[in-house]
Amino acid sequence: MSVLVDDDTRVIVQGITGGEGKFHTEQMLEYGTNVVAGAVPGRGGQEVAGVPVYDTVTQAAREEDADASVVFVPPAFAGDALFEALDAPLDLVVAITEGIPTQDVSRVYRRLQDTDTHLIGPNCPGIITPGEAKLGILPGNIFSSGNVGLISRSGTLTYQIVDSLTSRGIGQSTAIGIGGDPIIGTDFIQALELFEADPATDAVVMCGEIGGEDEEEAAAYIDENMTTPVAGFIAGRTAPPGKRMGHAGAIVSGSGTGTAESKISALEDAGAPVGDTPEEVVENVEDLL
Amino acid sequence: MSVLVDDDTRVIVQGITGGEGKFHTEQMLEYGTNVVAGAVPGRGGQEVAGVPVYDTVTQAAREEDADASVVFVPPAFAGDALFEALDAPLDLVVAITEGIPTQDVSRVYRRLQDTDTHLIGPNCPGIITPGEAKLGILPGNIFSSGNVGLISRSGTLTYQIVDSLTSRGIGQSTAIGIGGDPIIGTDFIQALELFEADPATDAVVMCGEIGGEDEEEAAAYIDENMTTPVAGFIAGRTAPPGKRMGHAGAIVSGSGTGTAESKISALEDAGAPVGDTPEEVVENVEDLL
Amino acid sequence: MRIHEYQAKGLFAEAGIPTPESELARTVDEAVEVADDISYPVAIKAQVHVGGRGKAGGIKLVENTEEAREAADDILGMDLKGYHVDRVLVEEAVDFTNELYIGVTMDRGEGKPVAMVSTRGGVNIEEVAEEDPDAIAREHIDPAFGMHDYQARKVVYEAGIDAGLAGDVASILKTLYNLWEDSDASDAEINPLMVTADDDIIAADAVFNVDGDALFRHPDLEEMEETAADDDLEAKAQEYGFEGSNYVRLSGDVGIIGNGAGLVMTTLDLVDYYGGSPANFLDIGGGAKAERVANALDLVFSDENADAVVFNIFGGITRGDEVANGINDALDQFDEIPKPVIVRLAGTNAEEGMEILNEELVQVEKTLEDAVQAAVAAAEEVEA
Amino acid sequence: MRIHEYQAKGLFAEAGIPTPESELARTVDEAVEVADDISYPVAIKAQVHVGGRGKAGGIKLVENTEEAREAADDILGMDLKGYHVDRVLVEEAVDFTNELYIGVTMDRGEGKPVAMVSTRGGVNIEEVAEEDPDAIAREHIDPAFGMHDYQARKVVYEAGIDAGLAGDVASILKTLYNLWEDSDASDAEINPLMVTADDDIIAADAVFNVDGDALFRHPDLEEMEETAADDDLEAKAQEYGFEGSNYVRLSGDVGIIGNGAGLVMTTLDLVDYYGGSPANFLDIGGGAKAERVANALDLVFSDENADAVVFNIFGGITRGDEVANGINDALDQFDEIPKPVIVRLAGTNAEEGMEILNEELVQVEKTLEDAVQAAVAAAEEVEA
Repeated sequence: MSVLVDDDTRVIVQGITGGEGKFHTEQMLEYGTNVVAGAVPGRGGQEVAGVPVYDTVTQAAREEDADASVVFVPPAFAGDALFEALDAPLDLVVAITEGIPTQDVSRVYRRLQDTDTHLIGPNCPGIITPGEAKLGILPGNIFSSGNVGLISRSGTLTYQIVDSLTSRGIGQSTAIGIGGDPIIGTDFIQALELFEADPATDAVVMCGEIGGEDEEEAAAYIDENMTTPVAGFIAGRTAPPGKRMGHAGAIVSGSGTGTAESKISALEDAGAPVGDTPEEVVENVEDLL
Repeated sequence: MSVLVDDDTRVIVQGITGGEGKFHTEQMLEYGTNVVAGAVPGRGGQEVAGVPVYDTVTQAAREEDADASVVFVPPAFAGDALFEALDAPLDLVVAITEGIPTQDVSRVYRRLQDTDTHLIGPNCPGIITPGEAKLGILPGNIFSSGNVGLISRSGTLTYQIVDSLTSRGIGQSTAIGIGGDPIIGTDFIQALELFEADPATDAVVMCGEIGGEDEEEAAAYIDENMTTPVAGFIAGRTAPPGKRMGHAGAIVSGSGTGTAESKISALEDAGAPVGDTPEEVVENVEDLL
Repeated sequence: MRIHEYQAKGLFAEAGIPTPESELARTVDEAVEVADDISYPVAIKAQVHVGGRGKAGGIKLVENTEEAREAADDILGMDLKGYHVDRVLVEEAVDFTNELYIGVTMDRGEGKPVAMVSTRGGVNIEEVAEEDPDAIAREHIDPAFGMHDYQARKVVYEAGIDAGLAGDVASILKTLYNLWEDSDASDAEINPLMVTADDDIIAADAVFNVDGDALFRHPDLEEMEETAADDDLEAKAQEYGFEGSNYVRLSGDVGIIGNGAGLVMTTLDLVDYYGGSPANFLDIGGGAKAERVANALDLVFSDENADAVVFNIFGGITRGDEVANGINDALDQFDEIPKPVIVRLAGTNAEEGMEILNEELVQVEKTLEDAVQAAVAAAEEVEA
Repeated sequence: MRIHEYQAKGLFAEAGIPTPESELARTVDEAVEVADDISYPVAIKAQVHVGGRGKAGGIKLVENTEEAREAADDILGMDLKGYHVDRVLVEEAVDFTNELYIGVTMDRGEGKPVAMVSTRGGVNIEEVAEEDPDAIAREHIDPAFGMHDYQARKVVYEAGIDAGLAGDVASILKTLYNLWEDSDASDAEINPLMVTADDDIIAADAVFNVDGDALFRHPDLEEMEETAADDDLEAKAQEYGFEGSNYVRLSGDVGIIGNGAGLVMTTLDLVDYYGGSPANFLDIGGGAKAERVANALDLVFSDENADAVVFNIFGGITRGDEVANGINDALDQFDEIPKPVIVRLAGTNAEEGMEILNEELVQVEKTLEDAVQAAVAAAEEVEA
């Protein structure tokens, strides 16, 4: 068991003919992901890494019976590509693209509310069910199959923690990089919900960071709804108020929420221990299992 | 019992300070309708026919605990007024205004799909539950309380049939003028559904006209879902193909559906007798009761 | 509201859709001059609001000045399906290898816009729609978001447009949609959208109908509105403010006036049911102002085909006595009532109304059925 | 991306929002000339990207030519909260009776735009938001439909704006929203929106921030972008392409370079956790091109405060040996490594990478914790 993706997931790569798209299609195929089609307007009939390319997502989905897509389309066209994927419709859309104009994402998010599709990202490393499938740019080799779910706003921080988990023999059921943009599809709560419902997930690691109130809301959700234990981590404790660091989600607002302190205490109050260092997070997971 | 409106319905009149709005507010009050507020931007604090006017529907709904509105706003501003009513939100919105640009109505219709509101119209005479409340411009005095529901695309044709029903001692549970525009809120099927669920309605009269396929679809609905008997009438049997007559709904398309013949046979096949004349419709109702 | 081909092409060109070189001409000399300027062959096209102009002789392809003069002379002033031709569009004849169809309209059943694309351009698209519906690809548009780029591409690819053309056709379709939306159009069609040997794409013919209810926000389009001067009675109807679909002339002998489209249609149906034949459809709408009633009567009196008139009013909010006074005042404006008029009043205060009516001038009936039967009989009598 | 008050007011005026008469000046003479042209009193306003300019002495009200010269002379060239003032806006002083606030921004939590209106204009609106949230009326906008007219009115009435002003304020708010949407703005604010004794409404100050990711479709706005030349290191970072939030200078002594915002933030946190103090945040992003690595090192080496550098890279898709080669190449570009550099590589082929690294130039650590502790110790040693 796993969450959202597995062996059977049939994946379209949108933007497969671009440099990133091509490279990561090869990586995904190598990992064993069932990449069944590419979609690039005007490139129908071509092949990339042995994968047939179609002009539209509709064609690709129909001809190859696909149910998911990974989007590597450049920012200027990514909003349109996401609408195309949502309207196909597909069950899962993973938006890797960084730098999509926020108003475009806001409109995509609006459409998302009318669908049953899971959107992951944008500006995220993707999702992986170790040993089965990865959709995105996560380095497959650091993951190992197991019973810990992982949700993170940050890419390399995820890798850091996964690497520690794996090196201590703790495998992962599924890891979801939900992305660090101001507006994202699947958020902490939705991801927690999926792991709570997954019998193969015995603990969840949740990596948050300063800015916004998503972690506080997730803490409330954990308190009320989660039976699966959660270990937390919050990046940005030392970020000075008002300074932006990296992606736009990481802004400390002037008010009481959004700070590392507020997030950490919310999670701890909800029974989710928050590690001071990535290593401590892994130790906490060991305790929870 | 009745459908959508009764004694308890608390009504806002949007556009109450205009000529039509004022006149029909007086008529509605005289009929006993619970008109609790008017809404006209810039006219907050005034009174019309003893009814307090607010600047916004939100204020009117909040201060007077209203759940319905009747819209007499001129066509150029009616689309906006309908969004305001839908977003308030209200349970029932009756749009009397004729001549709203079709694209405006199309956008309102789009919003309607995301709400639980019943929109009646636009370009309709309104809705009446005899003896309890009327929302719109229907002449209250021709109606009488009883057990026949009425749904019609046309105003005066409704009056014609109601007049005959009343004069033969057959009262009405509720009468709904759904309007003759190309795009309307509540359609035949939704109205039939409401009457089917209403224990006080023992038969339904459905007055359709040429153009579109609503009557054919309603016939399929009657066939599959209605236990309450339906008597039908279709106006426009003699309309020449391609000519528009009156409101835009009345166009005979070149194809097999949309014609009077197609509608009549669909209804008759669904077990709903279609009268050749209004009088015959009333006779059919007498037989069905 | 329909606009002419040349006006639609003007809008298209302004929006960036390629159109053939062309100019409007109102005289034969003007037409020849323009044709000479554009290199031959050139098409001379009647500008009237009817379909099938080609088959009816309203479009001619000419190879030289002489032919141009002859064609312009033939077409200007001709009667095309009842419409008088007072303008021609003189247009570069496009050498095409392929004809496509693209269009945008409102799907009333769905309540939302729909874009349509077909490789079967250059023919009557309604026939294609009926005989081979799958030959037209359709894409519904969410009116809240407008047309996404991917939707333009999708419907073009689904229609089977060649890969080499797909991008350009999609881009023209997107432009057409935006023009449709921005102009409050009801229909916007390019048929044929011609493809040349060089894979250039040109809008060779154009249909553009605008929502009459939205003209208030498009003063530029409102200016293009023309009175349909092709039928004297319809022109008169327009003059009297029975605009659009409120007056429709038919071929029978019973004139029909009433209030409310559904009720007037029902009156027509009853005339037919009782063996008569309707001369017209005339909906005077709400209220009963004397002038409007008089205008309605004058319009139907002017119809040579109409031998009798049935006047069917359901009072509604307006009281029957008021309506009756309106009718009396209206009748007073005629020195003589030229045709039998049968009046039926119903609804609020109908009885009082019927008492007020001047029975020397009109025949009063209590029920719709009686009124219609009386009118049919009166018409037959006049006929005989 | 922020634009200056004068640029924002230019956009507002073009969109039809009333703004005070004003002109930009870059010299004292220019400022005086403009001030003389506008009748006194006139405001001289520093054009720099900081809030609270008034309190900091960046805005002065002057009554005559002499005062204008003095104020312009004071303000031009001054250092305002670390920003050099090279431009002033010379503006008609508006005689107001009331100050309102209107603004449009993206509500990230809701994923949709929000319009805000308050009668508490002219002050720090963030403070109002915190102390008395109900003093600001908010209306969320469906990004598919944009702002409906009724929503502009609703939020204005909910804010308690006087009935006599409500229509005008709603109309300005609608215009502001449309400008916000059309320009891909992130924030658009008018504070104060001044009300005069005649109930005229004027945008007296303006904030307009544009989404940097959307500049590609707004070449006119892109032209307004300025390199923040106010801090040498930040200017250097910008030059090196560590644009926007990828480099943030702090006040500690441990320089930090890494890939990925979350991981770099975590490195900062660990420096603090182990008793050190971060000198900066520097995210070099994906890949490990030698030039980019060298630029990052040069940037941190240039920071006088930084006494040691921790370089923390998680390889991800990029292999550790490639990263190591990149670092070696980068280090080769320096004649001398001026500060201790502690490198930690992790992820794919990390061990191979660590073997490749030139340990004469850098100290290699296996874990993040060890690397950070080593850097903190090294910085302390230098300090001592």
